Amino acid sequence: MQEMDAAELAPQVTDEQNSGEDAQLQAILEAIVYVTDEPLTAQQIAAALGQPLDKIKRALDALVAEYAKPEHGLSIREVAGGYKMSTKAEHHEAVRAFVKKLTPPLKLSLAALETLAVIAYKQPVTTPEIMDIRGVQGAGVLKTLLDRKLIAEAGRKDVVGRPITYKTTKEFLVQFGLKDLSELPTLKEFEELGRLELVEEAQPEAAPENPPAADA
Amino acid sequence: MQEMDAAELAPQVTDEQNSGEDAQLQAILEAIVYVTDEPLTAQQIAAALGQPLDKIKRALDALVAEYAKPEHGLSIREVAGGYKMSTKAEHHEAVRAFVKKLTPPLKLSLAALETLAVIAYKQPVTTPEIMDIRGVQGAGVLKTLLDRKLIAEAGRKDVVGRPITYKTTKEFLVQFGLKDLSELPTLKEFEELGRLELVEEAQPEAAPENPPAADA
Amino acid sequence: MSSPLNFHLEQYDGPLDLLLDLIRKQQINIYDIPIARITQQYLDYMQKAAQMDIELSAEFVYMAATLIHIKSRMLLPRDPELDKISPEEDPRTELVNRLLEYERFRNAAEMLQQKRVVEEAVWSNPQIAQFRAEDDDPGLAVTLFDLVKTFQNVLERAKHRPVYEIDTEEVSVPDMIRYLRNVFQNESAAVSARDLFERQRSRRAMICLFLALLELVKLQALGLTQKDLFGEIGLKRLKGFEAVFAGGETMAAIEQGYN
Repeated sequence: MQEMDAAELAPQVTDEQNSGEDAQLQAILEAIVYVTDEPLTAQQIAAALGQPLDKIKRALDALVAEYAKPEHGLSIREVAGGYKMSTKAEHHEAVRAFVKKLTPPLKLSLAALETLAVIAYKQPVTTPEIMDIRGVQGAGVLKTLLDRKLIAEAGRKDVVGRPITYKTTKEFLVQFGLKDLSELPTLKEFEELGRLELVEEAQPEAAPENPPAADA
Repeated sequence: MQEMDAAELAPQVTDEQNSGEDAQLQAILEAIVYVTDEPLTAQQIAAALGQPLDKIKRALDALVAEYAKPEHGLSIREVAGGYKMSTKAEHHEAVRAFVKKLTPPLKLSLAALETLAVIAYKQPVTTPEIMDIRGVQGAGVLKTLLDRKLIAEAGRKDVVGRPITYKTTKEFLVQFGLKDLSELPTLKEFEELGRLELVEEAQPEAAPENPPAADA
Repeated sequence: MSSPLNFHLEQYDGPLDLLLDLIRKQQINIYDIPIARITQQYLDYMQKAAQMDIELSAEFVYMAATLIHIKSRMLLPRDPELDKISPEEDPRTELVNRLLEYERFRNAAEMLQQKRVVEEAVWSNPQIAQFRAEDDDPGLAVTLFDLVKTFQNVLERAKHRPVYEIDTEEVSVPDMIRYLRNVFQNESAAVSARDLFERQRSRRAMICLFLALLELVKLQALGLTQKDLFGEIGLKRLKGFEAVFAGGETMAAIEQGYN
């Protein structure tokens, strides 16, 4: 791996044809080990690539040695008789801490999404009303939505039992990139999309087989 | 990165404290880019690691350059404003055989791609505007594009009827391997017919031999 | 008259698509379109499509009218004197501009397609799952579009759900049994009995619900659960649930009994 600067200047072509080939094989092995989740044996790889086993083994060893260097945060190890890529254990803490800090996209279960959708379009709305529309019992997801500050209580409704009503919050607008609630697409607009879709689909790619008898 | 052999013998401790630190940072970045599923921006990484942005940027650049070398079958590319690791396209034949979780290809009709192109270049853009350019009624493909999260609603336009506008998403950049929208060629570059005339001014108008409407 | 020749006739996305193809294939100068010839070819295409029962959208017809209009304008002589004062714009200009505009986007679409070809030849294998906290909700990433789509789905489902008017006087025990069947069909977890009763809007409905519950508990379709003494009473689907509703007999018998 010493002549790499030269190789960089003229990729794929090195003075020594051999080392170019080696680099090529090593590159393929790197990609293969990367994409497979289960450890691959040298035999499997050799068979799939149609290459002699000892050549593959040598290249894999070189790959293992390369990734063992400290400037690599990944390692390729022999596990269960095969080769597998993973992050190095010494960086696990750093990676874990990093992943934790990532703000994940707004993710909701289907039940929560349904409830949120009903509240968004019907607010202010009570729990029985939500369950009625969804046709499902159990309002457990309300807590999830309240916890995530996507919905809030909006006073009580003046009917028997004075049930609490719910509305969406400012955080809801932020999460969905809305200036205000009037920006919510209306059902009519949504149905428009669906209707136009049918028009498009009704126009098949090939000529229709069975046209209505045109000129009788 | 020249003293790596020494470093290998005594990992984590190099003569030059500095380059050891660099190697350490680079290793962590490599592990992070390997692990994350969405392209992360240098800003996000810098913030999460509590490191100065320019230092992170330099290290990421070094990482990108390292993986660009031909002996690597993986590449780290700038996509959607962030960094993303993947296999290199030139090894696709060898790699394909080892990919288990083959995600179904994103099949888009030419109509859908056309609509996507209009949105990419004209965003934020309304349905009537899209249909106008394409000269076709029916924005049905919009639903497909929304379903695949390639486009998103982008607020309403302040004209009569307050129509919804659309924009492309980060997912669009990821799916099409674009660093950002500015990486798209200018529209002018797509003009063929106009340019054709400048070159072939003297082109005689040949008799209309075979218009595409073939013989019935 | 489904003709085997059908697929020889190219399909076009729209009139601009067709016009662009005619112009390109014949290497016509876009700035000097022989409008009579192109109009004729365009109409020929429409005619053939009609013969083959390929339905062309209204835009094709509209464009045909536009072409004929341009053609007639070009045939009419202009007063040369008037032209000196206010030279008339070439009647083709607007069409040419639309075609050029459309062409740009069509080529842009092809560029996007090529980019996809490259992206489909590379693979990523992120390992983030190993580093995510286990309590992370795997949920769905949600967009505004998902929100309206979901609401539409919910309403759609409600529309197809048999509706039992529970706030009218007519509600009966069999109605309530059907209602409960509906509730528990997709719900394997325990449901609060209080919630169920609170949803009823009339005394009669509550009584019918109560009788219906007794009936289903007796038939071992539903079971009662209570975590602790004086705790909330829950209702849960039992193994017998499917069997009770499987045939029509049970329901028929109940209907009989209450009518």
